[in-house]
Amino acid sequence: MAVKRRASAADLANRQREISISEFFTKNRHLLGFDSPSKALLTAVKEAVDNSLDACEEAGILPEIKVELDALAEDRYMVTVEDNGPGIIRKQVPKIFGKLLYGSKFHRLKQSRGQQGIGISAAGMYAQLTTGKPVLIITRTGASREPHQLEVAIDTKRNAPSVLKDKEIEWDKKHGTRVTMELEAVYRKGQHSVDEYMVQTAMANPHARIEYRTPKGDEVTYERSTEELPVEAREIKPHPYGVELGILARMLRDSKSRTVLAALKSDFSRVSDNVGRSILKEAGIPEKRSPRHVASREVESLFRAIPKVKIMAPPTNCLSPIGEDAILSGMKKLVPADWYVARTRPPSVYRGNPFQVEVGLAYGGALESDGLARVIRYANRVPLLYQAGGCGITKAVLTTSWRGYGLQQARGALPSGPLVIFVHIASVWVPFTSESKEAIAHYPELLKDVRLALQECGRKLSAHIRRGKREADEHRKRTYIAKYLPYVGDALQEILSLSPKKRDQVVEQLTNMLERSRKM
Amino acid sequence: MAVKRRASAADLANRQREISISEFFTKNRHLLGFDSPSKALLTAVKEAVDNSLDACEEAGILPEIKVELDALAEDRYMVTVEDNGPGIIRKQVPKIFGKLLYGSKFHRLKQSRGQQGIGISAAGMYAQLTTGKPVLIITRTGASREPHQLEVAIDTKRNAPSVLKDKEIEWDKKHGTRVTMELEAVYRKGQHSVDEYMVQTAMANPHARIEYRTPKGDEVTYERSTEELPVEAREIKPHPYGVELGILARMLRDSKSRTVLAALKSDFSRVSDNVGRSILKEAGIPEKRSPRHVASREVESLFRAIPKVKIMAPPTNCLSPIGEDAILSGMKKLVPADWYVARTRPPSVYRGNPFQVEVGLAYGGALESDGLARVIRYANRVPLLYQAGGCGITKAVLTTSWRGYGLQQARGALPSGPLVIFVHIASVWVPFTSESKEAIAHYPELLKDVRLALQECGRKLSAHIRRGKREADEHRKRTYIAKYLPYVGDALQEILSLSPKKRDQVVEQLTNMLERSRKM
Amino acid sequence: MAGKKKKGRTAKTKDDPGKRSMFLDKVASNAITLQARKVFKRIEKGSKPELKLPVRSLSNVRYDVSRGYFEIGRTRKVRTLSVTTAKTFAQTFKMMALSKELIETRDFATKRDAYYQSKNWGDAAFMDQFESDTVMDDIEAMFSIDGVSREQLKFVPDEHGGAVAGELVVLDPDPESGEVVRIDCTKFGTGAYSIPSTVEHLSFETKADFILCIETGGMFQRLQSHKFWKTWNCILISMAGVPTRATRRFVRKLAEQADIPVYAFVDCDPYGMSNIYRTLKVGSGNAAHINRFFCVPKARFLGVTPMDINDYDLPTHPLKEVDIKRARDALKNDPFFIHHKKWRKAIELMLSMGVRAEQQALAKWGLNYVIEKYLPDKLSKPGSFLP
Amino acid sequence: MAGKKKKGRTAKTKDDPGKRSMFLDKVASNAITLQARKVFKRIEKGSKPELKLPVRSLSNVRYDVSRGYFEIGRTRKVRTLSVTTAKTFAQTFKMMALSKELIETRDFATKRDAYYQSKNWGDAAFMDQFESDTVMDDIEAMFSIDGVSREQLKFVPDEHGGAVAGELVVLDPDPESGEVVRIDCTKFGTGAYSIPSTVEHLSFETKADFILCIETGGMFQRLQSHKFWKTWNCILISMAGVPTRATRRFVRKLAEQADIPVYAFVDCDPYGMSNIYRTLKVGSGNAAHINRFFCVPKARFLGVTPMDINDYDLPTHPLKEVDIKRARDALKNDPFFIHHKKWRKAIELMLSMGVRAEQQALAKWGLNYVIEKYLPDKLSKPGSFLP
Repeated sequence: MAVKRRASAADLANRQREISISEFFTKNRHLLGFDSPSKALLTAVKEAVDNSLDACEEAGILPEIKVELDALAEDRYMVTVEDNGPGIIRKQVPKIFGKLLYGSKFHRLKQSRGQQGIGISAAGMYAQLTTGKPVLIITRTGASREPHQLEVAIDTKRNAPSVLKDKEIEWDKKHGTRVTMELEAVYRKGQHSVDEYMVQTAMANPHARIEYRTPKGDEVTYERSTEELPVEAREIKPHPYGVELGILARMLRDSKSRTVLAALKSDFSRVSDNVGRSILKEAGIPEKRSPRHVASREVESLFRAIPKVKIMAPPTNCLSPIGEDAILSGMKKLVPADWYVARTRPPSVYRGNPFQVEVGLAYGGALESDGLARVIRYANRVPLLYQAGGCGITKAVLTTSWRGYGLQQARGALPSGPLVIFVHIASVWVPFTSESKEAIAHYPELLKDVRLALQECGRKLSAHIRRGKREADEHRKRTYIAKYLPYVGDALQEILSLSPKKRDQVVEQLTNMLERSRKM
Repeated sequence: MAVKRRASAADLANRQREISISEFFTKNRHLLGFDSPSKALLTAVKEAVDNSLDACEEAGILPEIKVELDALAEDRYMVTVEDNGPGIIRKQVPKIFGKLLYGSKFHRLKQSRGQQGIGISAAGMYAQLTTGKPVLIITRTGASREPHQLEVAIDTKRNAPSVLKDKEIEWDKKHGTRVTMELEAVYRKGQHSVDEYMVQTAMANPHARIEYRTPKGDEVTYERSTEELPVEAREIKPHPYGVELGILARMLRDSKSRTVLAALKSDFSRVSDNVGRSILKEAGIPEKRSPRHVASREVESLFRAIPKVKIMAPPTNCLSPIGEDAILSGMKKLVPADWYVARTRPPSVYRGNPFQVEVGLAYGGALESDGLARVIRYANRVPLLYQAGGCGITKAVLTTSWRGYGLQQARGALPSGPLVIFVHIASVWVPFTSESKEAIAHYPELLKDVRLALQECGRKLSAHIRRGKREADEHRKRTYIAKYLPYVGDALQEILSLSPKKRDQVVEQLTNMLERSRKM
Repeated sequence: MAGKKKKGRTAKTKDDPGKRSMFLDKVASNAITLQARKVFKRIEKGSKPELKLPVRSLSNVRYDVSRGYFEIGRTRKVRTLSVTTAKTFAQTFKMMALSKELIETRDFATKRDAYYQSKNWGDAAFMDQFESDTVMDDIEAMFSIDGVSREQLKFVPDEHGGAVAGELVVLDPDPESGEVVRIDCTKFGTGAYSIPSTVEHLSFETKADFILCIETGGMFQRLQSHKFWKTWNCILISMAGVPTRATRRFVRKLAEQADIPVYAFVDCDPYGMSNIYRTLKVGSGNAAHINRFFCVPKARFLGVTPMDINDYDLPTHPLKEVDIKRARDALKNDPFFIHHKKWRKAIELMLSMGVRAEQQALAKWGLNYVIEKYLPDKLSKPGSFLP
Repeated sequence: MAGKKKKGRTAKTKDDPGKRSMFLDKVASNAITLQARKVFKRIEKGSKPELKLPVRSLSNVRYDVSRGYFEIGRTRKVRTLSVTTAKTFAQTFKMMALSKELIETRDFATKRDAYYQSKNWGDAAFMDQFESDTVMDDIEAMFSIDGVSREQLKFVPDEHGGAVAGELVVLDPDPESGEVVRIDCTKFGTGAYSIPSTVEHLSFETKADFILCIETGGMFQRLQSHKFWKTWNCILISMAGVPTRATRRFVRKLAEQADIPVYAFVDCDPYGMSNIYRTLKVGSGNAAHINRFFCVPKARFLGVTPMDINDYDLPTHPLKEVDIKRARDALKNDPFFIHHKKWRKAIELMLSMGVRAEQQALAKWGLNYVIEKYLPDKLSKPGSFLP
């Protein structure tokens, strides 16, 4: 064997190093939605607004959000997002804005916009990378507290924040947070624009008041159409049906309970005494065994035992759907149709994760009747603007048979007609196809529920379209009688050489006959 | 303002937690190529083989790799990959297999298969998650060292390895590593299969000997077709043209040099004394300033100064292309065509990263002549089996005009005919569209070079096809004379009532005339 | 020679052509009046008027072996006057009135004419030709039950008629004067007699032995120019593809009146066999309500047959996809071909050979080979013609 | 009435029809021999034989205002014998030899016939009809320089001729006996005379005042059945769409010999104006090498004109996309329409109205309105016809 020694195992070992997640995402920033300057602008706004809305709702505050874009150069923008949320206590500010994978939402099973603790810090990291500027944060947690102003940068090598400035300032807001970032970006109009994101956000969040100032200085205000906050989503424990073998093993190892039965009951949702005992019996593990002393082969038995026991579906108060009324009022405000319907499905479960599908249709009116229907996609109330083609929601719309509901639809295409389709998936864990959260993976359970909701709305649409046709028919028929019967008389007169009087009798008799049978 | 207090800023702060990268990827494992059991099998094999090949080459050893798949159940497989590489020193084993984002390749600018220090540990994490089983590693760093056997699990909460077993054992190999994983998986045939991956790997690595045993027990051996190791790729420093503002700032801050000029010279490639001075002059920064005392506004000036100074392209010895001869020998062994061509382009640069494109074409022979051409994609010698549609290489093939080279090509489609297209992109940093490394992003510089290489090969293919046509033409023409001229004679005889003798004279004269003019 | 067995037979005309034509008019006119009267009576009784129409769908069609043509079945649909049918009813009766007027004024109208006439009907005017055609088809179907054809109703096609040459005198009574014009089809030189759009009023004098219906104009011109009809004492008819209604009706009336055989000479391909010959002989499935007037049950298939391709070593073309589909369809679904075993065998032979041949392919052996060899060969054994 | 100014003029025939036909044959035969001899001489001298052909592309076409038709330009291509042209050369000469034989045997062949004939030429046989048609087009173009038409070369179209009725006697010399058949087109009752594929040998006797060329068979049948030709002392010709070569040549010869005007009566749409009328009058751009034989420069456009739509309040259809495209194209690119200002105005009027009308639309006012009102109106001022 030809061996040319270049590096020994020891040489190789010396080169091994830990890689920080910030370094990783700096190199791979397209994964986070920062692949192009125009997308970067949208992503930055989106992450900040998502955080603001989440914070307001968790604190029970009706959101008032202000978004301002300022063009500093053709490819450099300042993004400012201000909210009336609960504010952030001083100590937390650096980590929230200067550390990737840090957040309150990742470990919780509860519907929220943010999930992974990457978004806003990644936006800051991108800003810093492209302009060298830190993120500027003003925040105040209450009228009795001082407002703080901080400048936070990220030390990507360590994935740790570094605070450049930190001072108390004057601020006329009683509570809230204001984030300012300067980044390389481009402002565009159209389907993927910040403008479009603002409209769609307003539509799915009718309880929020949003002021938006474009770089051109145009100001748009989306007033709220409801004063009700969405139902608060509650945190739940994982459901046994969704757990994976490796996770189960870790949960037992980390459990603080004294017995494996207690561990199952306290760490999972819907495990009662009975259920826990049935599982353990099926697995052949004594109830009293310490969870930390369950051997790895026994964990596997336990894992295989779970599906054999009937367990109640997980609680669904972890979800906070928009609701049919709110969807309707949002659409009515922003989609110029003349007929609307909305449907919120009962919650379902995939892999032990509760989720809920909502669908709205807007039809007719000033909507364009020539083109294809427009699909507006949401996950946890956040609009999805990119990657429509790869998204499970689009797939579900495409594979629904709209012809049955009186619409045109070419093979494999969207239905055509004056139609806007609104689809919202709410879940404790939305399976995105990438960290940039642009498209939803094709899980059959999700697709099925979306299709069911589309079908329910579709049937109502179909009835509406048919009703319209029926009314037109009715009118047409009434005029028919007056219009055509005289010609039957004419023709009979011509063929049989009837007298004009006889002809008129015939027409009158026919008219009476038809009017009578129509009334029956 | 309607305020319903649910959680205060302090409540929210209490919930904030750090998220480990392992936890993150456990939830998002589809990002790493573990979205389905059949893909998981391929990904696990791929990560292990990539590591083996990288290790052998770095150590200057001609690789001998053994891959074994064993079916334990319909959806459970054991994957074993063994190499004759330099081995791994005991101390490093746990981190390499039990910690994500740990590796030798991330911080280096040098072509290698692995890049991010995620691959093999993610495979182990997936195995553990789905079967609860740790990864089994046997490794030996030399004849004089004892072989070690370890079982490594991952503590996902901490993203840290936990060693379950560790002992010295008997092993007949002098040096090398053997990795065994048990995972939920499915074995399939076809385009995306392990079988296909093995063939394509053998084609791009003709210096490697690979033994492969399928779960059915079939054994395939790919013998090496060259005894030459690829040229060793050297590590280089970043090139100024590719640096980003944020990175530049960090590099200066972290620099150990005493002056900013020295920092530029030592931390970047191709910065000579002259170049460094020109940059600093352009930026208006004194040469002697300490790099740590360059103000943030000055870093920006420095950043803007770089493009104004002419700097040599980065060194390209960080690349190790396959080479035209090796591509040809690989294709000849595995693609049953009757004509081959290969082209290795000179290195180019995108964002300061050197890269190099290689293209091979195989045409005719036993290749199917009816269907579309087959495209085989590689990045740093690793075959890309998934996401052909989203890949920049496919785009480059599609946007090359193959009609000019004598092939059929429908609008927006691959060319058709008995053709296999082999494309390899080698780079210090391959811009994948996701961590699962399945498709290359559409960087214009990359696409351009792929197209140029395709065009060079296309022109040769065109000449080959034309040569074939010409030979056929020549033959046809020769027979034409004998075939058709007698009929000219016949017809003239009929019209002019010539004698048979006269007619024969006419034919003879015509024949001579044409034969003569053909020789000229 | 078998084909000439009736040589010397004298002309047959059933009665005075002028009178016959008037009689046909009377029948049609009465049928219309009767229909209108029925409706009128119902109205007077206070019942809703209705019309009975044969169902014009393939399920209501059968091949009548004894009569030798596709016949419409007994299924009828009843159209009752209602709000939704009011417009169609009005139009149907206006159209019937128009027909009656045409008969009385000894005039006629094409489909297009009728459509434009309706433009004077106010609200009852047809929206488009399709609407008008549908009503006309309904009327045609309705009166076909009474044995009255569309041409008798004076609705004539706007189609080219076929061309005729040979041993035939056509008797054509002038619609206005009633004077009968005698047209001698031997007297057209290289030209020919062009069949008018409607032939109901025509009658014939002939001593010909048979009628030869030819697919292509080119072949007709060849036989005509070489006076094939003189040598063989016959009548040549150029169909130029699928024969028009007027041509089919012309052949049918002529063959019936003169009581002589009809031979078809078409290309050897599924189109020639199925679309041209089968239509000539038994009519078409989707116009079954009119076949009784238009079919020529006594037609026989002279050639070109698949056997001829071998016997005469003809140049061929491979069967196209559509040919194969058409042939398979004929074997599987066409009651005419299914009924005749000889035809099944011929089509199967063609399919197994995988080729088709045109009648002009005979030109390979010389332009007049068809006159000097092929047709004489064939005509010496008409018993061998396909049914 | 202006249109009847030549009433009572006697028949004109230039010479004995039989002799004239033989003379035309002689011209064609000589042209072929001459061409062959030229080639033969070159070969004897040791030069490669060559053929001169007019370039058949639109760039080599112009509208000759004085002659009144599209004419092929002077550009010629020279085809020299070489290895690559050997097959075409052989086929061209074989085809010329065939033509000569046809002339000598007083026979003729359709395109299809010629193709099948070639199947006996061994290696020089045509692969397909396309190959054969191309060679035939070449020969036609080549001899068109000598003033010899394809029909004179005895290659006849396999197309239906038009139908003729009215005040005309066609003289048709029998190809074999030379005996002249007299065909009286007033004697066909409701039928008509069908124009043969080739008309070179025909001549005419007529006292008619004009020729009326009609687009649709339906309208022709109406005028024929009502003996319009008798009332108006004219000849009716049914074109049935774009007139075939034989029909155009027939009208041209007849109009020239009888020296009477030709009126076209077609639909008011771009197809009727451009494809039918323009082709009848000046020929078509892509067959410019044959227009000299086929155009009818004296044709005038009687109607239906866009002005008629208003004047007679006709039912219309909206112009379709393809109509608009065709009309715009005529205005922009067609030298004929560009040359005639009246035509430009008419087409622009039609475009601005956005509608078209069919000749049968006149039926709105009664089926015989066309006979009783429209045509008499029009024929009273032929000076107003479009050029």
